[in-house]
Amino acid sequence: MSALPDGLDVHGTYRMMRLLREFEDQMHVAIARGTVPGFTHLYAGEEASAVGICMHLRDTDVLCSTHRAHGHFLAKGGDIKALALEIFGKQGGCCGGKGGSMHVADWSRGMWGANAIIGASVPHAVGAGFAFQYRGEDGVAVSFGGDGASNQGAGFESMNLAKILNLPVLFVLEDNGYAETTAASWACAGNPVARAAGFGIPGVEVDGTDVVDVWTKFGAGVAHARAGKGPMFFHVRVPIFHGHYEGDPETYRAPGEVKALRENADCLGKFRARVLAAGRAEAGALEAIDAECAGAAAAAIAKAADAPFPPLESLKTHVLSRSQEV
Amino acid sequence: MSALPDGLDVHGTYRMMRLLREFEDQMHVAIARGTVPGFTHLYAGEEASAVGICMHLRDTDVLCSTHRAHGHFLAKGGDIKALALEIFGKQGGCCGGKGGSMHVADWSRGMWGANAIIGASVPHAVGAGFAFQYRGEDGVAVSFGGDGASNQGAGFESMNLAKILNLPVLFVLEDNGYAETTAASWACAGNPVARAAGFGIPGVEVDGTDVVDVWTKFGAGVAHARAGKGPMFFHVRVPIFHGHYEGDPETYRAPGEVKALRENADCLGKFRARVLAAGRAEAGALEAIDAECAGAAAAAIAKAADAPFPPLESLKTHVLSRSQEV
Amino acid sequence: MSIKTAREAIREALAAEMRRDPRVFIMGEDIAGGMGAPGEQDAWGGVFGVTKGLLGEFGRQRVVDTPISETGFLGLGIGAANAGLRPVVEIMFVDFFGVCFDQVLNNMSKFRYMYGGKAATPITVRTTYGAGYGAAAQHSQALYPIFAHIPGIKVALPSNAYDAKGLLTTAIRDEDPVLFFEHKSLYDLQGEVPDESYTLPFGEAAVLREGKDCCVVAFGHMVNIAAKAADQLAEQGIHITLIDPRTLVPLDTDTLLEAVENCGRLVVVDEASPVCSMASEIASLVATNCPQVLKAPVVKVNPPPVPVPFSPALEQAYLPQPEDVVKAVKKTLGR
Amino acid sequence: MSIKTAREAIREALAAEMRRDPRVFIMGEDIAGGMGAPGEQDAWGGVFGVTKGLLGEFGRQRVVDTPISETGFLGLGIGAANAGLRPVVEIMFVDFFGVCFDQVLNNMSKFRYMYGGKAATPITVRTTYGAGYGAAAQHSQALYPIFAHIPGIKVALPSNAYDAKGLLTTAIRDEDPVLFFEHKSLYDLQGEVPDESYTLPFGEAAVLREGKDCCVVAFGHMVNIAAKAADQLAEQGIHITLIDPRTLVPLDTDTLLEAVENCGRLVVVDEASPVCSMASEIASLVATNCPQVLKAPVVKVNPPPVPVPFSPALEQAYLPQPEDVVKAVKKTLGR
Ligand SMILES: Cc1ncc(C[n+]2csc(CCOP(=O)(O)OP(=O)(O)O)c2C)c(N)n1
Ligand SMILES: Cc1ncc(C[n+]2csc(CCOP(=O)(O)OP(=O)(O)O)c2C)c(N)n1
Ligand SMILES: [Mg+2]
Ligand SMILES: [Mg+2]
Repeated sequence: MSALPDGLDVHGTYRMMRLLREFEDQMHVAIARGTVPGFTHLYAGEEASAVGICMHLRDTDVLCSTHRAHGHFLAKGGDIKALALEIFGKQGGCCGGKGGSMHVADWSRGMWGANAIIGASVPHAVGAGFAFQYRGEDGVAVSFGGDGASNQGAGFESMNLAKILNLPVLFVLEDNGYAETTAASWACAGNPVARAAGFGIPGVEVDGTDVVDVWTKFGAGVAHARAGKGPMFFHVRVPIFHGHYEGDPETYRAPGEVKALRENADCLGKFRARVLAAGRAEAGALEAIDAECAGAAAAAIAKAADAPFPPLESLKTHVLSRSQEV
Repeated sequence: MSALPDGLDVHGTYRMMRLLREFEDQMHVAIARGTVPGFTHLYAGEEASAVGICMHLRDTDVLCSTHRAHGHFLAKGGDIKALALEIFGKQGGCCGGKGGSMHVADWSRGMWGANAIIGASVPHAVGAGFAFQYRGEDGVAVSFGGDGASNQGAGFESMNLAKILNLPVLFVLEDNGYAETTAASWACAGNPVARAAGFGIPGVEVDGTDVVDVWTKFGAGVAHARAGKGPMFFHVRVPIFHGHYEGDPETYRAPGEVKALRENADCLGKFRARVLAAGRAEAGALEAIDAECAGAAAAAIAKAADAPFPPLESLKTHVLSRSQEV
Repeated sequence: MSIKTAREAIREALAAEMRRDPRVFIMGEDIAGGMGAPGEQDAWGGVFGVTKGLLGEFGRQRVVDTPISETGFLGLGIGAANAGLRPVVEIMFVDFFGVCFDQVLNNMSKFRYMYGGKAATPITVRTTYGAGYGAAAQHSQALYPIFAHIPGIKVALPSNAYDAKGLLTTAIRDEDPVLFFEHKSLYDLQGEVPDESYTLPFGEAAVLREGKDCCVVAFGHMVNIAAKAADQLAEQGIHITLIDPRTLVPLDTDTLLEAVENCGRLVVVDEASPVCSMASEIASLVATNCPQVLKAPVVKVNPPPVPVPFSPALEQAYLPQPEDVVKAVKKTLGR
Repeated sequence: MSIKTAREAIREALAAEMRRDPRVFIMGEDIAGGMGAPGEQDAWGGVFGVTKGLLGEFGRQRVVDTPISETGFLGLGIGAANAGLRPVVEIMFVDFFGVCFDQVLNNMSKFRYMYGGKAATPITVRTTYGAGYGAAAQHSQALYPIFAHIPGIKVALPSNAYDAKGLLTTAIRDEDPVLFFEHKSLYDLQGEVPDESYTLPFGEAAVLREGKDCCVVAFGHMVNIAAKAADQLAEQGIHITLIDPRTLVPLDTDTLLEAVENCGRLVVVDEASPVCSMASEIASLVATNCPQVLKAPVVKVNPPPVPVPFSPALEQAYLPQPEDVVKAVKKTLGR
């Protein structure tokens, strides 16, 4: 294990990972209570990926996400209360209650949204990268997709386009080993980094349980893209602590698998141990952060549970630009 | 240049290549006369690819093609008269006049048809391969696509499927350097064989001006697939002697480019010289084949030009299985 | 004969056809589940558990899980059908036809015709549709009008367990490509379903109620909404004829038009977005055949032309409810 | 003002908007042509030469050729629009939406709604449609009803050079995603087209003829077929009102219904396959609004529900001809 890089904001990184974890673990409980409509896909276990990446991003940089987006939303700076309200389908949600968990977004922060069609959002990141290049800006666009998404045609077309147009697009494959019940090891022929290499795109293997590894390698990628050197690809291996969606009995996983992952592959635990050992933080400070995040998540979720539904008029607004009676 | 392989049917190979060339060159003239409806895409220059490949195939093997399919049709054993009739939209055409040049097919010969949506036929070859495996047969399925088609999502999904299911599918990329006016060197990032390797599929570079190279390498591929060893990929570089479609002024090509290709990259001329030099054929015999093929093409095209159009009733047949008044 | 859910009825149809015809196989994402994974196989049996248990009987060769490559595996199914097999491919949600629409639009629907009758593509494609489950804009659409628009495919839309089994059996034995639409709410519906196999002919509507006051044509899940409305109306002395077309292509126009002629009034209940919908199509059939029989304008009951909202409050308002049908019928009666 | 082809009119609209607004760029396959090739650049200017010449003025940054990756580059355009640019993306033939349908169905049409009004996707997507050119089943479809069915996009369908320029200008300046349908036969049509820029409002039909005997509503290229029929009918003393809706979404139902009320007879001419078509939609509007004004059943003039055949003999029989419209109008008149 390499030394902790000087530039890493240890407390900020820890805080953000903890906030993501608390939100998901508390949502898990809220959902089990049965008050949350629809399908929710939790991100717990994968936090180092979103956080290690988003620490490098500006509000003007763009992030395109998937159905499993709560973590991306928070790490990109989205408001936790607006997130919770949206997941409950309530007024004041980040999409006015019209989107739900599978469409959370914060356009003012460059979080272009959860998109629940597998692979569909990848070309939008290429479009964001195109716009940066077109306007002569040094922004970057980050596309998140899962191991399952890596077999959808849209992603390959996007990699080719980003490469031939030399666009500042960073493709992140968050490989949690499963697409629903199906193992990545079975469904994905070859190797993700080799696939990217087939398009001449430099790719990197990243340990998604180690936020320092993510932060370091992605930092180099952002610099590469901002400097006009074109796209890069990141294969980030992450564990996943809940099921595919909330309610999933997870019988396709090995007995004890999740327990072992939580013990040995928990990005928060690993990072905590490391920063304490390196003397870069004090236990008390981290515990204070833990409490702070638990409180923030609890407050957001409680508020959302009690909030009113959106007004019925909103059923017919925002279909087209001028709010219209349809 | 390696020695001529013993197993190669020199006269058969030469005859088929010549037949393809004559048909296309004579169609070129017929089309210029203005009697052929719609869009036609000629294959002249690429013959070594279709012929070197199809010499290995049985009628029960499957071939899935593109908009540029005349050569594939003939090489797979389709009837030249039915081909010409179809291209003219006449009764007796291989699709009853309903398909035209972009849909020529001979299902009895395993020629599953020209398919004019770029990339669309690639998964059908995977389906044919699946059926062979399902039934325990040793058939192979061959998918043809161009350099342009290599950027369409369907092909990548197909490679992944063929690999993880270990299907007898041979992917052939006929790279003639252009997709319409657009250069492959610009549009295709990376490298085709590396792309296949990204899926763990073994790939081979093939000289498509040398039918011996095609025949030899594809022979090994067929054996590989028939033996249950899964898919292979072939990057066949070919010249193209006419424009993208008939009527194309071809201004995107370099001045003199086609002339140079006809002189230096003509699979027929190269093969002729080689078999004569090796003493595997006599000039007189080849000339007789030339005349025979010219006659066959001329007869087919003349007959097609004079043939009647299909009966109007056929407008409404073959939409669904029971011929129905719609 | 026994009481079964439509989930069971569909599973029975699949199992029976797989037993009867070795060419039949099923394919889709997580259709068994657990592929390559360390835990239980047949872990899900499809996201709605419809195909659960088939793996045990038929094995991985005939119960084929796939990667998330709809164009790839739908195209694979099409090729396998061309090669003489009888694939039953599942596209998990109808919304996902977006990523593989070409295989429907330009391929399976056109092969027989554009290849002059020499090709056949006997594939069945099962999919789920419909709102009401908080699945939002990209997982709740109805979309069947789009498929009805495309020549060369048949489209079935069962509203109950009995029809689901019979229509699916017909679909699998059919020589043509069939799109088979299963509403998410169908799976838990119960009904009398014979244990043995049976087919239901395509193009024959079911007349579920007979009444003189108004003809109501409803599609898929909306048949059940309309039936509730019929009960409410009957309590008020209003009696409707309720028709379930069961297949959109072919469409039983004779039965529909006859009922409209008898009643002189028509309401069409359709979960699809209203423009160029099946409701429009049925209304147009009357306009082009027998507008003079109408004693009142036709009333279409569709959702508004907006994407499906997530919030349950909005989704409830989005979806046609029995009350909307009641109101529509009364409107045709001037009440 | 001068006589121009619609090809020139469309090119003028593109050039003027690109001059006016630096955010506007055009993108598509071979839209200039020659990319990476050793010969002439701007070699084609699109397959129909519509965009020829724009490369010279605007350069490769704003006239962007693409690989054959419709999902990729339409998605790119959508992303660029989200980022504040004004892309005009060309999908060469409407049939090719098969391979990128998801970007229309689940993405550009739904972003504003599903993201609660916080996203805007001001993209214009140009495409060609229609039969008559021997392009067969996969390159000749009309398909606009499918797009009209999807909430959240606008759909324009010009029938002449003047409208093409005005509607395209409106489309590019519009804040919403617009699908812009150009019939292959449109390009060589000539008409008076002002040199300067102008917009035509969406949702306003053009009333091209006024006559009391029958109302004929026609779409896109079919407007020109119907106009020929109108001439033939006028010679026989039959005078029709001819309406070109110009945009399908929004649709000018007021003008349509008023004309039907005035004439009492309606013929709809639509190149799309008949089921769930615009012809069905217009007929249904009458059935749901004012069936009592009809003196005769509505007549739909569509092709038969079959794929487009290749052979010119069959294709001619497939396509609605002026004679079909004449016959339809006479049918409504009982002649
Ligand atoms: C086009 C499409 N096909 C299928 C689905 C259904 N689906 C939703 S999530 C999912 C699995 C995605 O796996 P992966 O990309 O690995 O992401 P993860 O859930 O593991 O984060 C599937 C199949 C979908 N939403 N879109
Ligand atoms: C999905 C789709 N996009 C675009 C086209 C239009 N088109 C027809 S042929 C062609 C070029 C194909 O290039 P390539 O694959 O290299 O084949 P070649 O013509 O060189 O044989 C294009 C763009 C199409 N038919 N289908
Ligand atoms: Mg995954
Ligand atoms: Mg090419």
